[in-house]
Amino acid sequence: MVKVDKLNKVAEQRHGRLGLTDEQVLDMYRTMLLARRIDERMWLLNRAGKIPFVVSCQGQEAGQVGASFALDRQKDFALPYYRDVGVVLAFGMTAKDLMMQAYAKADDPNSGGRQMPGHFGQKKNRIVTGSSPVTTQVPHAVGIALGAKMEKKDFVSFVTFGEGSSNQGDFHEGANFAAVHKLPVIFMVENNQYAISVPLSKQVACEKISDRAIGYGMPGITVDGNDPLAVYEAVKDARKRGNNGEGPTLIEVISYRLTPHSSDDDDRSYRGREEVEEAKQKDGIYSFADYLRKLNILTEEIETKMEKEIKKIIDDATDDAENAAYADPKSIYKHVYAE
Amino acid sequence: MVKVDKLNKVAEQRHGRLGLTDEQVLDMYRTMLLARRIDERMWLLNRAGKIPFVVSCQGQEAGQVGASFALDRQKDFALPYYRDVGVVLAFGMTAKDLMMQAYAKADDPNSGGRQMPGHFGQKKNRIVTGSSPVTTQVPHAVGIALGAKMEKKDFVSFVTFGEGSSNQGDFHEGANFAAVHKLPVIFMVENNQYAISVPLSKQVACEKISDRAIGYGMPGITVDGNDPLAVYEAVKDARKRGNNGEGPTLIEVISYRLTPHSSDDDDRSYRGREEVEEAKQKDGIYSFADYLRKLNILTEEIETKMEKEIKKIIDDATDDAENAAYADPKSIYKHVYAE
Amino acid sequence: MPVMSYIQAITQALHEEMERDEKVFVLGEDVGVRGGVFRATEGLYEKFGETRVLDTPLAESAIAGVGIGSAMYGMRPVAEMQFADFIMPAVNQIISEAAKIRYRSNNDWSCPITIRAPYGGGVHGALYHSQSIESVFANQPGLKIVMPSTPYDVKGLLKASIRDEDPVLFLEHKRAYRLIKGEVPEEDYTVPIGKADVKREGTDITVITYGLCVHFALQAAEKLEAEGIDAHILDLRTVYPLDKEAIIEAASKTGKVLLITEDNLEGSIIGEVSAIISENCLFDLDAPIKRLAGPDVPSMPYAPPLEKEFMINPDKVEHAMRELAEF
Amino acid sequence: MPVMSYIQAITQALHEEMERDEKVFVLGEDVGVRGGVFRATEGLYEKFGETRVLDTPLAESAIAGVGIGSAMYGMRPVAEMQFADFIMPAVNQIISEAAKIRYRSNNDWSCPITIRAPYGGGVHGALYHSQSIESVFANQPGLKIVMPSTPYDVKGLLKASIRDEDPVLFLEHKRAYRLIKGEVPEEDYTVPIGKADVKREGTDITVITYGLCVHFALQAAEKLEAEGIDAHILDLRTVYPLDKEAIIEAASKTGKVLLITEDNLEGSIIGEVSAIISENCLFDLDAPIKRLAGPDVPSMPYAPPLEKEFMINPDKVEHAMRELAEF
Ligand SMILES: Cc1ncc(C[n+]2csc(CCOP(=O)(O)OP(=O)(O)O)c2C)c(N)n1
Ligand SMILES: Cc1ncc(C[n+]2csc(CCOP(=O)(O)OP(=O)(O)O)c2C)c(N)n1
Ligand SMILES: [Mg+2]
Ligand SMILES: [Mg+2]
Repeated sequence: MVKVDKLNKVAEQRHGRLGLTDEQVLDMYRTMLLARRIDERMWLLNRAGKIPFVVSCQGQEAGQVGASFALDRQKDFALPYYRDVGVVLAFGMTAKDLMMQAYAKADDPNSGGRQMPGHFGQKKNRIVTGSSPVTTQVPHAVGIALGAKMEKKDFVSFVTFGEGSSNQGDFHEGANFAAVHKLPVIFMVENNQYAISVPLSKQVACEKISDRAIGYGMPGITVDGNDPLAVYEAVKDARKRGNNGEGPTLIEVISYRLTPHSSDDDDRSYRGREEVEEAKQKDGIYSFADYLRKLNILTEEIETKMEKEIKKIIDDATDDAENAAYADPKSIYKHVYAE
Repeated sequence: MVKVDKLNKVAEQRHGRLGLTDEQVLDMYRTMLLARRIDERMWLLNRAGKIPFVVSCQGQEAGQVGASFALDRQKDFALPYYRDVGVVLAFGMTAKDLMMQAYAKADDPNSGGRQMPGHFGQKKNRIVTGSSPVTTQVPHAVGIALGAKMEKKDFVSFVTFGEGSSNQGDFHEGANFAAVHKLPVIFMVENNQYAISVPLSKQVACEKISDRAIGYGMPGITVDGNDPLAVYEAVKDARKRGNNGEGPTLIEVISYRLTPHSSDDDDRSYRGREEVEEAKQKDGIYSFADYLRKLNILTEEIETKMEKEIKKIIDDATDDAENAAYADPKSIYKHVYAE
Repeated sequence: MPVMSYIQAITQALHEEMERDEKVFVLGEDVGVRGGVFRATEGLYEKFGETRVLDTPLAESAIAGVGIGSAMYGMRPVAEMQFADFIMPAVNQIISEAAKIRYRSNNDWSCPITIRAPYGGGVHGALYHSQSIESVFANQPGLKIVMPSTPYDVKGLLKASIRDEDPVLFLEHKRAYRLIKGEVPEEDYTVPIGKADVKREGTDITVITYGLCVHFALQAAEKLEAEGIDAHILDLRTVYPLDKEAIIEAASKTGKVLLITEDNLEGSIIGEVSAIISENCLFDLDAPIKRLAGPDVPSMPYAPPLEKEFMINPDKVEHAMRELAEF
Repeated sequence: MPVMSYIQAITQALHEEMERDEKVFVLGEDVGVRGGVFRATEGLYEKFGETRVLDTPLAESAIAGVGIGSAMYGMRPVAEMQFADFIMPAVNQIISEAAKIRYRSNNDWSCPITIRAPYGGGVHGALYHSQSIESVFANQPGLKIVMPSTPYDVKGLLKASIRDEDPVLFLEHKRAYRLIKGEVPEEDYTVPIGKADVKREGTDITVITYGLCVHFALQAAEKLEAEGIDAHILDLRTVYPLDKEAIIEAASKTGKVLLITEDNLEGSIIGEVSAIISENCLFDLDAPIKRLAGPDVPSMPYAPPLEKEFMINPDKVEHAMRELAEF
């Protein structure tokens, strides 16, 4: 008992020290798990021929959720990229919303079935509409932060993208602009080691993507993406800087893409199974669960209940989406311009 | 006498140590001076209504010539930007060529009068054709270096651009590509403190442009652009690395734009005269002349003769260009595609 | 009514819109202290300060992209491309993003940005300071492209663009900046985007054009009047989406149509104008639809005689109009 | 003759050209180990190694720009854009650079690059994996745009593009990749760039189109034959610069013309085709020049019924052809 208590205290200091309550870390875990379970269901539905396409968050949920919880989700703007199921859930999108998107139904809040899955956008939750060409959202995030500065509002804008995408010109131009004008932007690179089939070593020659920060005159930091608390802390700090008028921050979050690039990809042609298996051992969902279990925050009872609830939510969402209507074909002529 | 000898020795060590003969440094000086005198003449011709446009090298000749002399001008490829009169002269373009360009005559080797002055290109001297949109030449330099690697040739490609232009996406994408593929490219930023009216502080927030190198995993160095020997040394080292298969280098050369942006600009609206005057005191042409005078390499006699020769060359070039013919108007239909 | 130049109408429109709505702001290269390389933003920095008149780093994709982000947030950015030729690095942001934001989000988000850019030749600007770039964008639903010809239209259309709920590419003919003067009312007004305008009523031939060529056509029409040729001149003003009704009406009126653009012929927007006519009023035509345009070479050269060979001018227009009238 | 798919013709052309000339090399995203996301470069990495089959960083402007540099040096790059929709960041390199290098240097430098990109819809790719992007580039003298419809043309035109002394944008219809099969000779051959091809001789109506729509038109023509409607079908193959003679000849032949594109209607390349016809053979026409195209909305949505509403298909083509014949 004494031993457990001790462990408990030592461990508690981690999230407690960051100002997070037990409830909050449990909520973080639940959000990570929900993202994972939704993603897993998507693959099942895809393989069963029910939905045409999946692009996964698996392996990146811990970083996504850790970051989102460090933001003010009632104020800040999120510009997620296609893997950010964890981010959009944290910002208020629901499992049902995501299923509607996967099924491309009229009730998809992202686009009414116009865009592919993973192309998020929901104004009421300040999730900014995204497209397929990578990295275009980076200057948008800077523009939104410019709005904050011009209107003297205290929100920040949070933008994510893959490490491969950090090689696009728009990353460079956006980062530099934000730094020159000291705008409250958090640039978060989700470094999952691959851009489709291209391994990190063929994408960049720098040691860390965060090494790029110095070239813009902003702080750059690399954190373990399997540790949601580490990411939480980094984003929290960055948010404070942004709010204080100290400008943007570049945060690199190291993870691993556990699935193929998308349901159209077969990753066996370009990476070994051992490598993938090894990465699975470090899965942030499991290690965070361990941490919470050790602290008795996640008990067996809570866990069972949580899984059950999540399953129910996803089942219902799937049913709803499956039975929902497509948009009227004639609706394609709408919303080209304001009406 | 003894004193002079001593000075001589101490000073000589600078260029001697770099492997440069007295003749070579005199040639460097002559090239710098020629560039300056041509530029000065261009302004006179412009103000006299003889030529419609000038964009200047003034203040940047020392860096341009120092860099060029460190290259193998029989092998290497140069991708200069519009201010690089010093580079193109060093690579074999003549005063007459430049005057033909200024007057937009048919014998302009750069474009036959099709492009504005400062848009260099001359295949026989491996000066690669350039355009107006800034920084597009950066990926081209990388492509040429890729050619060197694929064909196992031992040349390097040398590309220059302004510090303002280093904020374009093409800089980022080109630099990263070169670093990943370890290509023999020398990226030289000519940091003259302004992008038209925009001062450095509104262009970038980093301390040095060369700080960007680490984000690509290549060496980055900042040198005094008024010191041709310092630039020579940096470029020489970079060339060696490139040739050894060690990849690209980013060199920032600090100078000051002594003239308005171009003959269409009036810089009094955005910078003080004192600032310009102060920069003129540090003019690399004067300090290099001083160095050579102290070493007795540049004697009064040599100097007078040199100025006279240069004047004659420019007078002749101007006359030739003034009397030369424009291209036939019907020639505009030519060379859209291979014929 | 006060008479002012084309560029003064721009500056005035910007000034008034910034006064009217504090969400309106300007960003671009050298637009601040310098007042723009053409002086279009002159005085704005002094009046509205550096937070609303932003000198940006030299990066067009960011100028467009940051503008787009701010527009999604709710601002009213007016982004300047220093020369239209330098809009190319921003094509992805304009075509993939600005034009598609409303549609892809099913009307949840919108992007009310105005992107201004000086285009056109005849200023000894050579290949990269002379281009007409509208056709690159004139196939992108979601985007509007405005190319006014007179100070009146400039001011009214720029105000309309800034107030528009969708992205507008506002292209200004740089040779017209100081060459073209005209009356502009003192009071606030807008000119509707998407509406062409009859700049001269006539009965013999129809000329459809836009930008500086409108003036060339008007000059030529004056001359031809003496010869008994009465030209009807339609100024497109908005080149995307086109004002179909006005085009059909103007073409049907005389049955003889001349289309003029300063752009290279093949693939220019007058091809679409021609297609609209022959789809809708072919049997009203008494002559083949004639086109006058720049030659199909990359852009105009620098040397004066070469530039002249490329550029449309009043003589070339007059010649083409007479030829058509005589058909 | 062996029968192969559209995409196999691409792979074979690349393979043979790389064998023929060691200056030919391939660069792009995932073109190496992965053999391309569509498998167009399958087997090349294994055969020619990583120096000639380059996986690049994710940066289209660099893919184009580095390719252009290597072409100026003397190599024969074949750059792949993973989807045509993602060519937008490379527009500046293609329009400002590749297309103008020969002209601006007065023939001193040249840029023999081929840029391949899969375009077109009907694959549930939604807005950004379905676009037709040719009109963005179809006003750029110095550039050529090839859009083949059959495996025979694909192979012959891709070889011709690689051997061409100037930049070629080679657009491949991604739905055709595995759908369209055809005979391809074993021996080396090329198909000339700039020449349209009559894919079916007929006397009643003329259909001018390109890409996948050629097949839709051919299918419709089969059906209409039974009704006594004999269609003449011209495949443009090169959409810039257009083959004017072939267009005029085909239009004049029947006097009734239907132009088809999968692109949005307004500003698409068929506007130019229409303009060429009404400039040159207006009096040979017996009916307005009809156009069938995608609607003027940004691009096709993802949801299947919405995509279907947007896409051209054999039924829509048949309907339009019958209507024209009955005019
Ligand atoms: C401009 C652009 N080019 C190419 C693509 C095709 N594409 C989609 S995702 C991807 C790889 C992205 O890698 P990374 O940025 O590392 O993100 P990850 O998928 O690994 O999370 C590519 C090449 C695209 N979407 N946009
Ligand atoms: C893409 C593009 N945008 C804008 C311009 C207009 N322009 C020409 S030079 C210049 C400033 C360049 O500054 P810098 O790179 O520092 O070079 P410098 O002139 O100071 O040598 C600008 C904005 C251009 N040529 N290309
Ligand atoms: Mg990745
Ligand atoms: Mg500068």
